[in-house]
Amino acid sequence: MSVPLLAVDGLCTHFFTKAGVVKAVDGVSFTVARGEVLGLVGESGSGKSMTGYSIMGLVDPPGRIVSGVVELNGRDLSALSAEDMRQLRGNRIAMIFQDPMMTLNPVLRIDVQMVETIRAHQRVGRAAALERSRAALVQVGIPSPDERLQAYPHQFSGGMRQRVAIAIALLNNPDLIIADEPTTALDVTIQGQILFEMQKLTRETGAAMIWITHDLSVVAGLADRVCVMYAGRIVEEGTTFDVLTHPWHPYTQGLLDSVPARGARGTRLSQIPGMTPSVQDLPPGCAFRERCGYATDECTVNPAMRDRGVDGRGVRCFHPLRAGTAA
Amino acid sequence: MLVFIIRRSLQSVVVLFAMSLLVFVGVYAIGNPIDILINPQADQIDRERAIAALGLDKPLWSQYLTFLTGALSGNLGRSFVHSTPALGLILERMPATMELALTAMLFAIVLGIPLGLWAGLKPNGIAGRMIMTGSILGFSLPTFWVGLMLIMVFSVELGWLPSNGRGPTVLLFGLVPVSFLSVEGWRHLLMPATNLALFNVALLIRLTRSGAHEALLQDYVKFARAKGLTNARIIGVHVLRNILIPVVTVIGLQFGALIAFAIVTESVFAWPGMGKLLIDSIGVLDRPVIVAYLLVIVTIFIVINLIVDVLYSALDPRVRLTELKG
Amino acid sequence: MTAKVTVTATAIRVETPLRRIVSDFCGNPVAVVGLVLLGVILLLALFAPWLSPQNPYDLAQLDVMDSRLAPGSKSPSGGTFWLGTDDQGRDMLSAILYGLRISLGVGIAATVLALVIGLATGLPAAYLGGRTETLVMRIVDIQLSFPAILIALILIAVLGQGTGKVIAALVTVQWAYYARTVRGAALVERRKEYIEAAHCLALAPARIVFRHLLPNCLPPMIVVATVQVAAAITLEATLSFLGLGLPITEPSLGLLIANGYQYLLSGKYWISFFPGIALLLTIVSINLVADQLRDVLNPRLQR
Amino acid sequence: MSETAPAPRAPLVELRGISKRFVKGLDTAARIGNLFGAGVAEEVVHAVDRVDLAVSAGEVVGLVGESGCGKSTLGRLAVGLLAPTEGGRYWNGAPLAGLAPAAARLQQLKMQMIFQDPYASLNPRMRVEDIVGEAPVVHGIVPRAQQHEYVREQLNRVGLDPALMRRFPHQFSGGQRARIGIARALAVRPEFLVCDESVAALDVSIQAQVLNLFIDLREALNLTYLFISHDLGVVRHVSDRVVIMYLGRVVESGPTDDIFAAPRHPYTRALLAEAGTVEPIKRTFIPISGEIPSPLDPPPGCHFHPRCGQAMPRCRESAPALTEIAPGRLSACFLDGAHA
Repeated sequence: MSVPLLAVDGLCTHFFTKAGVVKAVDGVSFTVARGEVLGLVGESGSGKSMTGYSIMGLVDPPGRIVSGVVELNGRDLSALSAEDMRQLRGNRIAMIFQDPMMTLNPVLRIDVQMVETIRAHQRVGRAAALERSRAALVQVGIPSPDERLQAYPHQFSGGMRQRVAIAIALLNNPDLIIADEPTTALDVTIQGQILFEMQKLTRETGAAMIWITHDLSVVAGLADRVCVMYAGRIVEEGTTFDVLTHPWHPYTQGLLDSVPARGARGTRLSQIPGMTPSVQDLPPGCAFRERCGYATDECTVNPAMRDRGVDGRGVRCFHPLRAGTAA
Repeated sequence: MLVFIIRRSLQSVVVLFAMSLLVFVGVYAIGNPIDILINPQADQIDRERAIAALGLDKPLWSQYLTFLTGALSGNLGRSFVHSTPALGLILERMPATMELALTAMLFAIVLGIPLGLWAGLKPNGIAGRMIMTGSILGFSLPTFWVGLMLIMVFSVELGWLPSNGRGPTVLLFGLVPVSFLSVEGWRHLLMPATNLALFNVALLIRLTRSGAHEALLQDYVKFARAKGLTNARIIGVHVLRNILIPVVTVIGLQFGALIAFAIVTESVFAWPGMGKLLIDSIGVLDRPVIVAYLLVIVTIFIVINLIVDVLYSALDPRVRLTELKG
Repeated sequence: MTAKVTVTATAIRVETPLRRIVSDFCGNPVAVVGLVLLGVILLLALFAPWLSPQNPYDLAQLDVMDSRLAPGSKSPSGGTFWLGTDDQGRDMLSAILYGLRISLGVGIAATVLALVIGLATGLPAAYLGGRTETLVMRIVDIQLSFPAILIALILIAVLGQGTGKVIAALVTVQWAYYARTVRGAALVERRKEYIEAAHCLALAPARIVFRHLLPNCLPPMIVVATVQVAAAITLEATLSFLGLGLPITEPSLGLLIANGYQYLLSGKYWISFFPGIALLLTIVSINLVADQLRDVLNPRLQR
Repeated sequence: MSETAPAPRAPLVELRGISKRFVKGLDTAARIGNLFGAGVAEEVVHAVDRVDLAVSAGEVVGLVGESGCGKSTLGRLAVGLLAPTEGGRYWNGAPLAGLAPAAARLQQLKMQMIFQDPYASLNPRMRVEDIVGEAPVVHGIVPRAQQHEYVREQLNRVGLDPALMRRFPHQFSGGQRARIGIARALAVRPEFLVCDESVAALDVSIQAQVLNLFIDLREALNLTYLFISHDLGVVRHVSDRVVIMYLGRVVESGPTDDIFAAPRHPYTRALLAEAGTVEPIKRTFIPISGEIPSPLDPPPGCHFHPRCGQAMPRCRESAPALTEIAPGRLSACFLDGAHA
């Protein structure tokens, strides 16, 4: 197998606060192939967004990448200088954020915010950059792009602003786009439009994508592969089909059962008991064991990722729900 | 835009009217206007004549109308002490105050914004912490006392700078006397301007710092970093453009405050401006001058507020659009 | 009942908002220094009559022969004038302690009055809205567009001098800050769902305002009040320095400084210098406390 | 107009022809500006536009729509937090307008609301004991001396450890706060609950717990719900009947299973098409076109016509009325037979 586009190995991003060390990302490993859509799924505080920031090199103090390797095209990003890393950001890897109302600078016109993105990485004239920007707006389906280039962000609706952000991400033809819940703040019908555009764009440009979300239904329709995160660790990974139809980890199973589905209207959902743990003072061992029906004494030791073989399927559990044992 | 201008003008008219009413009530109604408006040294016949001439035997509302028409035509009475029109006296002193206030504002901008930006970008560095502690000190130092201490050190002990007056002035454009065009003038200007600027340096440091601090936490800065922009561009364009809005607004409003606070500095350094004149006039109960000062300064404030509003809407596209439409 | 997802207590200590504020406040050593300093200054002012070597206003204790002595001079009666004496032979240390008492008294009295008036106008304005709000806020806006010193000077010029009049002037200058702050806070809080919930529970309006709205509007008010005490003290000192503040019989720090002005040029610095230092320490300590309170009480940093 | 098939008794809660308009008037400057031809108009938002809604005792009605459709405003009208611009509210068939203050207060307690934001919906300066116990004591439901015991029962019922009642809201997680909010509403013994996006802010696993709590409480206390949500999966799971809103108007309503099996209105169909499932079918997203128009300036006629693939000229001219197309099913579309 050739070198994957992105390889993350043993990534640990910790926050050093007054109250103690918060292990936001705690030993995360995965790979993304060229043109692949990877869904990174988890609930709030699971470290999924911080994984994205870590890859981008955008972790702010008191946070720090403590250990681990991030390789893009076989090139170790941690060895890069700050300037080389800046050259990479917005160029080879682009990122889109959750809240479209906040990601564009309110006092700068759209053309300024687009042109500067191109000129930060390429030696091109203003006119050429403007032409490229215009094309990107057309690409993401924004009507009357010439007029829109002259506008300020507040003149756009939420969905339109997210399209502009996507257009900006596409400007330098990145190899990888990290999308951090870009449709969560949007209405269902607008979310559908954005998903449609993203699907089309990745297909057209061949860019790979990491789609970070808490919403399993988005991943179900969009991603090729899924990584499920819990308390800073990946607990299960595999193809979307495998993970969603035959989950191995009890947490994934619980998550799937928590989603109201067809039928059984008005009856109780099967739920995961207890609360999402705080990653601040996590006890050693499997972070899920206090909410898990299968937990044994063995689980006080942190399980390693197992079975990372066929189709990259793996689970971090001593009692995986293999075929037959699933409830 | 039309509605915007109408709204501002209406507000200005209301403020002017309210202030004129306040000044009138204060000077004419509460005190005894005869004592206030007529020179105490005048004899009985002069008094009678003056009462009739000023219409003080008429009902209050008619007195107010007389006062208002007088004010509108620029007639604010004559100074008892100087025996010249009060308004002329004020206008004569205005350049000195304006020069002082403008120089102080310049000092404040040149020092305050860079220091504040530094403290905002590196809040946990030693320099950042020192700037912030220093700004609390600048905030806390009583202006008049700092003035005294400056005189004590630089005039009395070291003998470097003169302690009072404006020094020789040069006519700017052939009509406005200013100090800043000569070295001797600068020696006179330096201490009062520093003194007056102190508070505003601290204010601008704090404002710029909190603005920069705030902006750095915003998603648009994170997005700008994700786009791979250089730090220089992120700070110089994305952050600065956003904090410029409150900073420009405050600079405008503070300019008015500087003119008012010049009263104190002018008193300490015997700077011959409007403020010194006001204090002297209060001391000798030269009421027409007080009234003239108040109305002049209210007008200055209204003009400043108007300029600030226009600047604000020019800087913030969100305001610009809604205001222009609405 | 079937829904039994009982969550057990993990920590026993109940963290009250107050306790949290206290512990957050202590996180900054500079602020703690400010707080301690402020405490010492308050105690000094409170117990001035018992701490001062001399009653500076008992003419029997003064001797013109002692006038304008440098710091550290011996007094003929055996004591030492640690901070020197003024032109009437008054011990500066005693004068400063008494002056502190007057300055702080005036500043705090004005702040409390202004706070009450500001609350009484701003809170109803926010809660009732409509014309009441428009009227109150117009007055506030107009007043705040003019610098405090100007308004105070006009009032003093019109009203004349005297302690009561100075306090009245300070209150007039400051109430608008409180009115604006409380209204701003109340407008934000009023839209929150817990106020809607209180309406839903058919609680009486007075109860909603005083039990639910007011306590949540207080933190910014506390910050503003702290800053404004310092501002009031400075303003009073400035007015007194200009000869338009307190009467000679109530010598605040500002008056003491003004008193030494004429001797400054002849090198007798201490008459103005030490009262100024006392004033500066008072204001710096208050501002240090206010600065940390602003961070600690900032709702955006809470949750 | 009645929404359900001929019912033997009046619905528990009924809103008839209810509207809510928010008007941002013109100030003096704008009025003078208009004299000079500035052409500034009043801003009027028809948040809710002549809606009829009936909820029978024991029923769970789901109210679905996207942001700005007025579902939250309708919920607040139903529970009495907002006064309607026109139209009336009825309780067991009796009008709620014009009740004497004391009666109005008692009536208010019968309808409560569960809010969306687990942070903003609890007073941060009150202890849980007071948050839950204040209203019952004030209204004399329990004597003050028994507040502690009463709050203990309430907390037990929503699955919270009563040992935590001396704590403040910031010491709880989002899910626990949601439970406190539910306990607060239930403490005044309501019959009708409006749940406004009550689980939207919660994580999926916690959301399931709270939904289960709602289901359990409904059975145990014989509650009636108006369940407002943008999440079709959630609404489908808990509701007996679904009402779909678009820009202030109801476009379709009917029994949950029928609506999900065979949506009639083009908007409903589009909405259902976008609703996610966790079934791992790699699908192609087919969006409906266009943006949601601003409620400040809604399109004429049927509000949905600019985005509707089947729009006809008449859709631009007049708004189709909500008509019964099958027993218990209503739709507001010219495509449906009743209009043809």
